Amino acid sequence: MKKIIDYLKNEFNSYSRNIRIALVVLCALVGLFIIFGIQILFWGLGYTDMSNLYPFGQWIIGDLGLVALGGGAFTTGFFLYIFRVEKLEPIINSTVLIGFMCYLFTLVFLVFDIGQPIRAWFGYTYPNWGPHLMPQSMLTEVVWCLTLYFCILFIELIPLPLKHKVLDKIPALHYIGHYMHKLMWIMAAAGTFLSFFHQGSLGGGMWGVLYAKPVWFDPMYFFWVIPAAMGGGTSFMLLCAYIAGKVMKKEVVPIETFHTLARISGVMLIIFLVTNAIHVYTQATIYVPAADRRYVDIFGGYYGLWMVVIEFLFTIAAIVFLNLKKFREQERFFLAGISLGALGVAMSKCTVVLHGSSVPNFPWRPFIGYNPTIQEWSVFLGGLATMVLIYMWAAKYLPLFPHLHKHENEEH
Amino acid sequence: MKKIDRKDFLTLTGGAVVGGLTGTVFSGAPFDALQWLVEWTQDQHRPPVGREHFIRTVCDQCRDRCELSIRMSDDRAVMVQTSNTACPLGQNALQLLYHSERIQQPLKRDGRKGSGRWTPVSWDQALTDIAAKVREKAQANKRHLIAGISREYNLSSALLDRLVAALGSRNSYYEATLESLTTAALGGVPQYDFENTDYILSFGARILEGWGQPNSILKAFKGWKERGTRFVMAETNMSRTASLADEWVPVKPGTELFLALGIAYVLVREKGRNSAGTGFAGWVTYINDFTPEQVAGITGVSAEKIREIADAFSRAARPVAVCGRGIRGISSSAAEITAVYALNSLVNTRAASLSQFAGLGNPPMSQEASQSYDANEAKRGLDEFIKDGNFELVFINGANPLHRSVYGENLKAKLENAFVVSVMPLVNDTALYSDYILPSLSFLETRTSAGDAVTTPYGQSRPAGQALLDLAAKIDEVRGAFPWGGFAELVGNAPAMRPAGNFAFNNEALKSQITLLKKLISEDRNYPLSLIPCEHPLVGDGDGLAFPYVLKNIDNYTYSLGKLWVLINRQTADAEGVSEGERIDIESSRGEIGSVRAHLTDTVAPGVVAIPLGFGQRANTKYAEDKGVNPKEIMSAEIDPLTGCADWWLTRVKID
Amino acid sequence: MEHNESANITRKAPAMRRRWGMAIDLDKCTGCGNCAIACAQENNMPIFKDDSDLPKRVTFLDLMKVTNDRDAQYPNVHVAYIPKMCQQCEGNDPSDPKPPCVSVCPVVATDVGDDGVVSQVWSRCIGCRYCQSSCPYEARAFNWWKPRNEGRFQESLNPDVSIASRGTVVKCTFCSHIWKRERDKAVANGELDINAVLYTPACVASCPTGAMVFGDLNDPNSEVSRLSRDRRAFRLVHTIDEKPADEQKRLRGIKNYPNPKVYYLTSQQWIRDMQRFR
Amino acid sequence: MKRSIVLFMVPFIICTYIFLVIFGKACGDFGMDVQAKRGIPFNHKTHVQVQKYDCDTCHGYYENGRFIGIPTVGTCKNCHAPNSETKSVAMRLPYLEMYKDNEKAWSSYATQPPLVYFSHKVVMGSKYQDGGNKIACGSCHGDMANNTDGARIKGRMGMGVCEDCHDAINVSNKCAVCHD
Repeated sequence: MKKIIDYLKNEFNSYSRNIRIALVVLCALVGLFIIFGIQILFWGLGYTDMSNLYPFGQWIIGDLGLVALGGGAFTTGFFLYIFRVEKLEPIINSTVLIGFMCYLFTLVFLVFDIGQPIRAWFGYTYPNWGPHLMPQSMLTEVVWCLTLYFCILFIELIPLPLKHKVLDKIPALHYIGHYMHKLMWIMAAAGTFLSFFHQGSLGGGMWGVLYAKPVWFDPMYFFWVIPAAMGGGTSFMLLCAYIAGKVMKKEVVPIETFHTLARISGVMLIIFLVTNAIHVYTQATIYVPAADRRYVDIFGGYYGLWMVVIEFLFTIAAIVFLNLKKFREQERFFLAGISLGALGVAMSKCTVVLHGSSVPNFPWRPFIGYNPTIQEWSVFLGGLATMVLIYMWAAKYLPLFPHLHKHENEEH
Repeated sequence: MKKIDRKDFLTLTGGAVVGGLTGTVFSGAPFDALQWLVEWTQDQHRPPVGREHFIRTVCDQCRDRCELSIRMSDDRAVMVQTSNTACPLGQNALQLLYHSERIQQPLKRDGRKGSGRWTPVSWDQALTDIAAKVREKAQANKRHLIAGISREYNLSSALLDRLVAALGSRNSYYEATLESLTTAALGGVPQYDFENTDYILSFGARILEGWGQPNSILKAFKGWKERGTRFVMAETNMSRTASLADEWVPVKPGTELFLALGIAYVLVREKGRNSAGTGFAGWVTYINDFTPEQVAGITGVSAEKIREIADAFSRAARPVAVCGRGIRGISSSAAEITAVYALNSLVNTRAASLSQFAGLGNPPMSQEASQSYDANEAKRGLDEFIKDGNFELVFINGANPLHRSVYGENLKAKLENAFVVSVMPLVNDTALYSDYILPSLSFLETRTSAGDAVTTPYGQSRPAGQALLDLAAKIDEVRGAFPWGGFAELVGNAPAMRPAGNFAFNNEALKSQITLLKKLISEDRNYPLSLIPCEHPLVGDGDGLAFPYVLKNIDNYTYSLGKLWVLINRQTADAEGVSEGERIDIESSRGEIGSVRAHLTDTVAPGVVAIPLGFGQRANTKYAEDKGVNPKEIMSAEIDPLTGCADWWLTRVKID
Repeated sequence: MEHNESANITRKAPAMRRRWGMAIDLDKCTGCGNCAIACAQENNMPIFKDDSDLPKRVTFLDLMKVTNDRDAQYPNVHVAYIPKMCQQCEGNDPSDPKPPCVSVCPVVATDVGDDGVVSQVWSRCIGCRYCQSSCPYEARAFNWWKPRNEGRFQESLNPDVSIASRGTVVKCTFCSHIWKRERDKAVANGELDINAVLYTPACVASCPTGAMVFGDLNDPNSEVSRLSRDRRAFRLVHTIDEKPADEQKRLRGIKNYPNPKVYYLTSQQWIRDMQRFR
Repeated sequence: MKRSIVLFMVPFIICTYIFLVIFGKACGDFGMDVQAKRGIPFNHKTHVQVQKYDCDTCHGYYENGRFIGIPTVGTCKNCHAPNSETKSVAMRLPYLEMYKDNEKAWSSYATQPPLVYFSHKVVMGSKYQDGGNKIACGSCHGDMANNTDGARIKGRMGMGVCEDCHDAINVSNKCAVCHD
């Protein structure tokens, strides 16, 4: 026992001061996550600020955001393995890990979010398949796609720990890792298909089927969410790798990789911008008026229209920074571009959930405010902190950035 | 045989594991395990099922006596089937019957008064102790210091009256209800024939929201449209009753009386109508001041409108003018009750009449008792008794004057120094200051005129009347005054209402009151706003809050998330700088109540703050306790010269 | 697949003989609250110390207080109470009802029955609240806390209705357990056509003024069906009803509408005006 | 045979057998439910086959159509009355003298989970167009008529069994038919 404590102490003291602060904060958040997570699981959702009038809260925002941002993994994989953009090779491990964690924590948040966690598996055993092949409930589709894609990411992730210097020495594992890597394009293709499907479900399904809610109903969601995931997700992958590089003070990914992916991201964000504009336009001119309400009224209230505006501003800025070479190649603008790209997409999810739930259903009711409680914050931030810790651990102990190791090997 | 090496061991283990798995799979265990998991995760509680049958009974909570059918599951009552009769009072019966805080057996105070600590005692001990205390007071010549306070007129309150009288005290009081106020002001309770009337003129009485006898009114209301009955409602704020009326006459706060006087002026002076009431000639002199033009200035109702109403009222075949503002929390001045009822007599309508409670008659008294009875005088009403009266022993029969009277604080002080006996099924604010609480029953547990009780009594509870009879039997002196075998015997042949004689105008008392009220409604620089109660129909003036299903149905602008809401007119709120949802304090000359939330709405009149009644109770089960504030604490406490109760309807306030 | 569909068709045809619906006459509703109390009693509503926690409380029938002070100023104001329960939506096509909540349920916990009643199986519900956010009438309640009926309150529980677990969504089902009970009674009396059974939900049975009427919308002679065609009839925030027929047709081509089966009647224009967002 | 195969197969077969037996028994117990708690050595066969009583002599209905279910001891004592003089000798045998609580029903092997609303009367009353009954007691309860010891014949009834039958006799399978 004492040994373990000593080991942890030494390990902890071996880091720089900033990292130590970060570690303490992250571990504290994980602690809160565990404490309040138990409270939520065993004593119910009464401790959240969600209510019958505001049934979807912070965790759903987290789910949607993570799924969208985790969508960067399939985009990167798609371009690398199908289009053979070999420049993306150095970042693929990182993206797969992030994608895997995004999906893992989406499922974790979902388990917290449902009222009966012990019935969580009913989605698999009693799925709401409608009369036809297509599932009737989009949530069924989301659950299945999410799970399958999660499994794919898991398989995609296997070669990463196998390349660890200890495991790599075992011949069998080495060959498994090697051939899995070779066959990864199958996984990438399947992942792309599934990801397309469920990103679309999350858009078209989650919100588009809510035909009775003018704030949500818009068939355009389907076409809008996929580019959002591709653009915002890739930005997010870049951001993570970039921050990792800054923290480790090393070049973890070659600059060409960054720029290649940033260009992909920029182009995707253009598509996102266009589809988003069409979405807002159709909603404002067709679907909201069809319910005898006005778009500006629906986007009133506490959260309101400014969220949509910010969403657009962020996307436009990201597009400018990522697509124009002179901006992209300046580090400041590059960083701003990828941050704003990820933030713009996250903001769009926020608008959908945070604002969408607050819209009154009856003309005599006011807009509803929502203040997440400490339990919600803890579970949400604690989940994110766990992700960061896993990422940090992987960056330290696993060959997350092959480029880095290549350099190290060369130096030796 | 070769020694088993590591590889062989692995093979053996592998065989065992694979074999185990195969065996498990082929035994069907995974599928049954899944089945079990499905059943376990889907498990939820179902109440025990029993034989279903129905028992007919009668709701005895008001004089309507609605017939109910109680759905039973074995011996549990599970649903009150009202089949389109009755009202929430009857529907709530099960919640009282099965209330988790019902008192099971007599409770003796343990510790300080108001601390809510009790020791359960036996009936015999409780009654013996109380009887000893009563005898002690009688022997110490303190018979006039014995008092009884009842909630409303019913059999048990008649028994309490009789008990108090037989002991030689006149101190029998009733809380301010429609019945007690009108009896004091008019000598009887007005009976309105809502079924056959063709013109209803209500002065603030919210007759469609549970006022009076809800069932018969609602039954009649169904036919008003077809029969062309016209319903005119004079009220300050927009209520559901006013909204359902054919015409709403918005009056300035607290000026219903003057509107009635103005209409009376038109009827007497312009249409030459006369009333047969005694003292009418004297009363008529007051209304000289109230020409429609003057009344228009006071009430905000135009003179033409007043003439129009008077005209329609006088031309209707069977019109009624209804007095008694509010729903359950009734507060009207005697002057107003008289003035409104005078309208009925002025048009000589057949749709309104006065009736009285017959009571149980005067008891035979011992000599000392009769001396004491003759020597002392009763106060005119409960509030006056609380304020000015003295008592050393008081019986509380289902009442809650501590919460409902504006003199609650005075009563609290007096109760602390007196011997208090409460008879009630749940501990309420007043019972908190009792020395003894005797548990009484809901109507489902007692014999009613429809037949036997639906269920067996809870714990050792007894009907309130039975408890009083049992107590009387322990006091030698009054035993003779209660010749009945038991309460059940009385239920069948209880005296009913009887018609009251002609009503009289108590001119002397009314004159000063009218002047006073005129002053009250005039502008006050210090307290520029008017505080007016607005009851939630289910909560009434407080009784309803003990029932969880009532709490479930309180709307978000009455009480929500631990905060009481008051309604303020938009312009007024603007002028006062109050915004929607803001927490405000309300202050009157009597004090301040704090931390209520303001909802801005135009359903209340400019210059008015409307506050719900019934909240701010200290006890009355955990469902009612500590919810909101009790506005009675700051409401005006001017005692009415006839009814002896405070007229708290209108209070001048300011807000912070 | 083909076999399946033909089976669906044969089953659908005789099954939709009933379309239970309700009509509530707001001109007769005084807001007394009897329906709400009766509903809570009949459906074993959980009891908490403070159920005035409106956003989290569990009720099936919400007595909404509606005023027109949005549009008018004192003294041109009005007050009404609108009893609102599950409106039993059926989507654009009554012969193939698609309520907004049914298609979103991932575990078939909610379904629309052959009699048009949207059911909710509490033991199947996983509590994802997707149906709640899809409901435009806020008719569904979630058990945020473990439902409690402490002490002797348990003795008043109705044995026909099971008590939902914590973390499940519950809703009004037009007291369909009463339908089952009445159907059994009828069968016991030799009436074998179970679709001919009439039943009355608890709220309707308790309404003192008869403002609530319940019945079969498919039967053109039933009172509820007559009332649903009344000129005073409207549906909650369902403003498409007031548009001309061809415009309605065009709009229904664009999107689905809830098309609820609970009708409200009023002669007051302001209540209709309040159904519209401004 | 190769040694490694033997080494693998021996524990494989043993374990398969053991687990099959243990779990099979457990599944049987689970599927059959545990024994009814107050089993009575009741012989359906003599009552139904020999004495020709109908099922609903004992398993009848209340007047509102609810199924009474398992009879109480009191029901049994209606016929088996040792003190009666009019009954036959067999009827007077003191079968039930050790059971004092006349009101308590024998516990049942065939209770529905609490979430299922199931009306025996309605199901038993459903008829084909030619007038024949769609359902007999045996459809769900097995051949109780030939059962001699009161044990349960058919196993636990999953929802699928109900659904298949509903499908077969063309009754709606909507959730709300059985569940609230």
